[in-house]
Amino acid sequence: MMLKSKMPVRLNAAEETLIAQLRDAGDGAQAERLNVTGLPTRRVESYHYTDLKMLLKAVPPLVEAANSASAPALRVAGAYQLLIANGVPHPGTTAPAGVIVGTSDGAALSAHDDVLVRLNSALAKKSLSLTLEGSVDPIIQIDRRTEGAAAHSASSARIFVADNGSATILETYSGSSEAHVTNNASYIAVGRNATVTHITVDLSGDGVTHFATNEYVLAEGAKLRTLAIHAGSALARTQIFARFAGEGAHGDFGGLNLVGDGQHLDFTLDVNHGVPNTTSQEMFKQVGRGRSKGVFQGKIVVARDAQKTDAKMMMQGLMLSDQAEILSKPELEIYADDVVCGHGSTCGELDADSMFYLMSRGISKPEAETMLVRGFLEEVLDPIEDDELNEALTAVIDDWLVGAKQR
Amino acid sequence: MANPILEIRNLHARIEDREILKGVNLSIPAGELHAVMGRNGSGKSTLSYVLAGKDDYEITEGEVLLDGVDLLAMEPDERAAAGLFLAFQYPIEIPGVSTMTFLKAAMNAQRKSRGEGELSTPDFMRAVKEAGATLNIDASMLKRPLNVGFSGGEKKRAEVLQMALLAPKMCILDETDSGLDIDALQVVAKGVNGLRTAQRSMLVITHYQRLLNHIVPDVVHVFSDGRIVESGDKSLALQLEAKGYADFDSEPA
Amino acid sequence: MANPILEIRNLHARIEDREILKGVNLSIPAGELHAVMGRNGSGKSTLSYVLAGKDDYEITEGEVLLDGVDLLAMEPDERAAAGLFLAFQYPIEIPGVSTMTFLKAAMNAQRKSRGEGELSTPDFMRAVKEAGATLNIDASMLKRPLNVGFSGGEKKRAEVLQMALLAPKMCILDETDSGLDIDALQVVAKGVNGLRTAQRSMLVITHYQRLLNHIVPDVVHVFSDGRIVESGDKSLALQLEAKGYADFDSEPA
Amino acid sequence: MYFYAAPKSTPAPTSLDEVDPELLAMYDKLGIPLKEREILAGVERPNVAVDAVMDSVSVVTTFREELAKVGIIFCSISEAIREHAELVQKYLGSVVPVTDNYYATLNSAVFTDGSFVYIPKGVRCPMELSTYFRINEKKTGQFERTLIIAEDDSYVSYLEGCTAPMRDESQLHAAVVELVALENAEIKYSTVQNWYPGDKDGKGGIYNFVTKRGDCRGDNSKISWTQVETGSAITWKYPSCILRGDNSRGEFYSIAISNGYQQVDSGTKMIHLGKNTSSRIIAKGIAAGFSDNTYRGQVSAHAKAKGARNFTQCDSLLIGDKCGAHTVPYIESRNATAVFEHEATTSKISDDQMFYCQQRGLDGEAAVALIVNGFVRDVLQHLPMEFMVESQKLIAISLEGSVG
Repeated sequence: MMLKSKMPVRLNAAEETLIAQLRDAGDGAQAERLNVTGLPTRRVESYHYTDLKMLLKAVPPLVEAANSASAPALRVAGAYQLLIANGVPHPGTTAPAGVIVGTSDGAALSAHDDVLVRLNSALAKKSLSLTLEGSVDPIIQIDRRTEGAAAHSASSARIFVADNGSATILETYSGSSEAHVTNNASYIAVGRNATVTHITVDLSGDGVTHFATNEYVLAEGAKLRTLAIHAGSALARTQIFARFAGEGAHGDFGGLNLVGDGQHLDFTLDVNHGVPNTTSQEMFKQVGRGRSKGVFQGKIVVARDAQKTDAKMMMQGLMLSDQAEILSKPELEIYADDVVCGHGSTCGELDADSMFYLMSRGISKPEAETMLVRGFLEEVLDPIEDDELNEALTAVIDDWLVGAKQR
Repeated sequence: MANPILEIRNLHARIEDREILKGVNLSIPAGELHAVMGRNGSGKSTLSYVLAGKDDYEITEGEVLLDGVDLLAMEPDERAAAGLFLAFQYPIEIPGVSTMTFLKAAMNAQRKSRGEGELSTPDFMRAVKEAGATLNIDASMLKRPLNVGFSGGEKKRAEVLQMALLAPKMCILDETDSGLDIDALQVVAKGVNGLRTAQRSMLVITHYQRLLNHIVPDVVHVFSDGRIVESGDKSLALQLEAKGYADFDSEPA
Repeated sequence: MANPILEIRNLHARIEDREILKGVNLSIPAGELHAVMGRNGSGKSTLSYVLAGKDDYEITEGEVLLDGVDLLAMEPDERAAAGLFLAFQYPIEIPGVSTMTFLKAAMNAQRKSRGEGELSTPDFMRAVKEAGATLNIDASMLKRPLNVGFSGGEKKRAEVLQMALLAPKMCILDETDSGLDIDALQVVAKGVNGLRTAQRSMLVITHYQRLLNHIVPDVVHVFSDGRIVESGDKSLALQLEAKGYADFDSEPA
Repeated sequence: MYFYAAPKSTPAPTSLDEVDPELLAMYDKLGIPLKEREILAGVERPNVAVDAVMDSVSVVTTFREELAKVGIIFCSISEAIREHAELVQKYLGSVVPVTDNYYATLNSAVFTDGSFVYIPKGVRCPMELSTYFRINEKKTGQFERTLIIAEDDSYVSYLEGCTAPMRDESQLHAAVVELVALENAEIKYSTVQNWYPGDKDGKGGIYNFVTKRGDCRGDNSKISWTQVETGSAITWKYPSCILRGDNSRGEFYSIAISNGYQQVDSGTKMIHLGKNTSSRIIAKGIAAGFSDNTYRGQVSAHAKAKGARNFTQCDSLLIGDKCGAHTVPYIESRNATAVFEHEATTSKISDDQMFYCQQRGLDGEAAVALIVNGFVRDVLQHLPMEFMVESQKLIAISLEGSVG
């Protein structure tokens, strides 16, 4: 019944560049589609708070290349490191036991009707490919870096964790502070009764536009814990698409949106309980400072026959500035009746009673603030059991707290 | 003679449009423990919050001196640095901050204000262990986030632990007995009594006489309708327990 | 001779793959009160649920007659209409539905099934007031949502109140003593005893002998591993209390 | 589809005898105890003033004189346009602009009638004001327009009930309701809606696309929407509050029940603009049959809305495994001092509750009705008494056949 405009959209510079890049990459169909629809605006539901047409002003040229000499922005002692530089996978040195490393042609994501997914699929030429068998001890770190002059790059990794396997995978994004546009994809298939922890940390420079899509498929009895941290970039959006494909699987999805002045950081989550007897918990925290925008869109979908689903989602926002915005859209889309699903969303400033309590113990106002903010944020790290990893992630929060004061 | 540790003169305070403290006068010399008793709603807790510097209240008249220094001009953290400690009736839960981390931050804040360096971790641990022993505080409690999921007794013991570690000149205990069973009360009282010295003063705010069997006051004040209406020795508390507060009410409103 | 009120013949029931009732035989004549005692996990509560028609259980064999009528063919509400009442071990909370509203709905449902008209509000109020008096149930309790925030005692008293108002032929009381202190137990027992008549039969399921001091049974059955293994008079309960259930165990698994 | 039709029986009835008996019968069937016959006959002290709208043209207006004594204007909007042009001009379209949305534009273009209420300064309306709508012309749309103005320090409670006879073909209802509350004024707007939802196969039924918006224009003003939605084939409806005045308050209490093939998409918007504004949302959705039931809401605090507060509770209940329940809240905080709390749950009626009720002799449907009534109690208690009791019955009727 709604009136739909048949007028072609007026394209902006970013869109025109993307269309040309798609054509050059040989994907005429996607180029044509983008030509008709343009980038999503706020009228596209899944981009309601992240209007790409408005936010993406320019797209730099596609650049392949560049070995990187710099170090990853986050180091965890003993981790096995793999590098993807400017979209090109560089399988590392000798792999630890149970890890098979390779590359494969094309991108890793399955077809998802989303513009960032389509762009990644069209532009990523090679995926890093990992197969993990048994219990993999060292943390696997995929260090994705974008170096050199401003570039548009698409990178992709495909990870299979075999049945009964276990692994911890850390992905970090960093590089030079030029106005890069990076489009990253990770596809992780968690085998039967396998246990996986997957952590992504965006530490990109402050000129960067960072897009990431993390896609998960959970087989029967699989246990997945994810944690995504935004601590860099000018514009970042991490899309988390999880699909429960086997009964008895459980997923914990966590996120930390550290939003400073001038940043627009978006978590968009879609957890699909497609089969009966699966459970999930989603816990996302956002903190906003300066003139900034933190976005959380989280959707729990329970399919018609997915009885006995138990899913609980929580978003907590903390505003430290009058010019910060925290935007939250938690959604439930439920088609099965024998379920227990819920979500909560809270937003506010630091609690005055807590501040008074700390100050009455002699703790100064700025220190009390930092302590409360840190406490608020670090709760999300509590479930990360590996001490080295937990410390490294705590350091990300601490750095942000210190850096954010200067912003 | 030396200054009293706490000197309150004609203190008036209001919250929004309601006057709650209506001219409080109170002087506590060094080493003395005074009790303020009154019925619920008489303004006792307001007095403790005003002294500690909670900013919901507006001071409309009067002054408060801590060891001769103007207390009301200071921020809450400065009051703490000056030696004032309030044991809260309802200690606040601080999720994500372990009790240990908090204690260390509080102790170092005070040391810093005195121009001292940070405590070394072993020294800190030793101090906590010593002070915690008499209060039945074990290591697992110290690892938990401050006051989060603590029982009533644990919360009050944690308050006294903080008091012990921060070594204030002036302690205010607000309804420390509320929510405690008799066993927990005895542990807390023992902790408080252990901190009584000739230099340190205490103000115990309570509704019931019960607490004063365990923490024996030098002076008892009766608080009614925003001011002290009667003062006496500890027998006054017993008299209150027997007869109730009605005798001390000011003319009916 | 008249039919027994309840007649259970060789009843077998399972939940999922596990057989819980393994051939129960029990006959309760009009006016008698039987107790079934057994250790936890022996299947006592299953028996009560199966009789009331909870659909988690599959009946694999046997039959149950209520006053000569096949009980197992009926839905739970039909069983209630036929005169079966189960006082739950853990009464279920019904948020937003006042106890009063619930009682009225239940009474009118039963009247409807007997072809009677709805109770007038004054008649209903009178009935509730009368039945509630001996159970210490006051008006404020009746206004609260059913079982929501009720104490253990309040829940059990509300069960007996329902039993009194619905006037069943056959009452099953499942662990009515659980979660009650002695005072509460006496009130409940008094309520139950007041409902014993020559026409009404009762089955009291319990783990402890304690309840049977207050609600004295005509017959005591010992339940073990899904069936009745011994029956006797009330002295059997005392014997169980003294010696435990071990003597009655079937051969060890 | 015709956009609107004026009633064929042209002269407006001047007494109850002239009112279409089918309309009265429909009131009976709706079960809302208007007691209008008694009231009109002077049997009972009037407590409800009725302005019935049939096919968009006001047919009965009662109690005007008594209201006029205290300066209250309660009439059809067409009459208001003639008699109170200055008020209509000042306020009509000031809350819902003509261009607001497609259906509002349509309404503005073709609206024929509706109700007008004006409560003067300092007046507490002595009775509940009420309008009943009915759609009885085939293939018509209904486009009534309601405007309620509460001057400083005034209070009014307004009840709206709707019903429609059974029709095969779908009909469109695209009303616009505007509320204006000035300083210290309070408007309470209650709706019970059970329009024809279509038959068991999903054929026919009303399309209900209503734009309802309240403007808390003055400081300390309050607007509260309470709705019980059980009808219509498709409902899109978001009664909203613009909290413009400092310390103003908006409330939304909603029960939305869908059965058969109904699609309900309803919720609210609370737009916090002023300082220390507060809002409260309690939404209870019940989905049965093959229906889809969506709560869609927006809570936003503007950068200047210092100290804004919102509490939202959305609970959905599913009855049967062929229906859907969805919750889509948009929560937008642009002020650090704003405190928002939102909670939502979705579940089915617990088996334990069902068994317990059935053990007491309630059959499946009665047990469901009882439990559902408990589930929606927090909302029901915000309805005026006479609506509350009847709403409970309506809920039971709406869920008939939902227990298999």
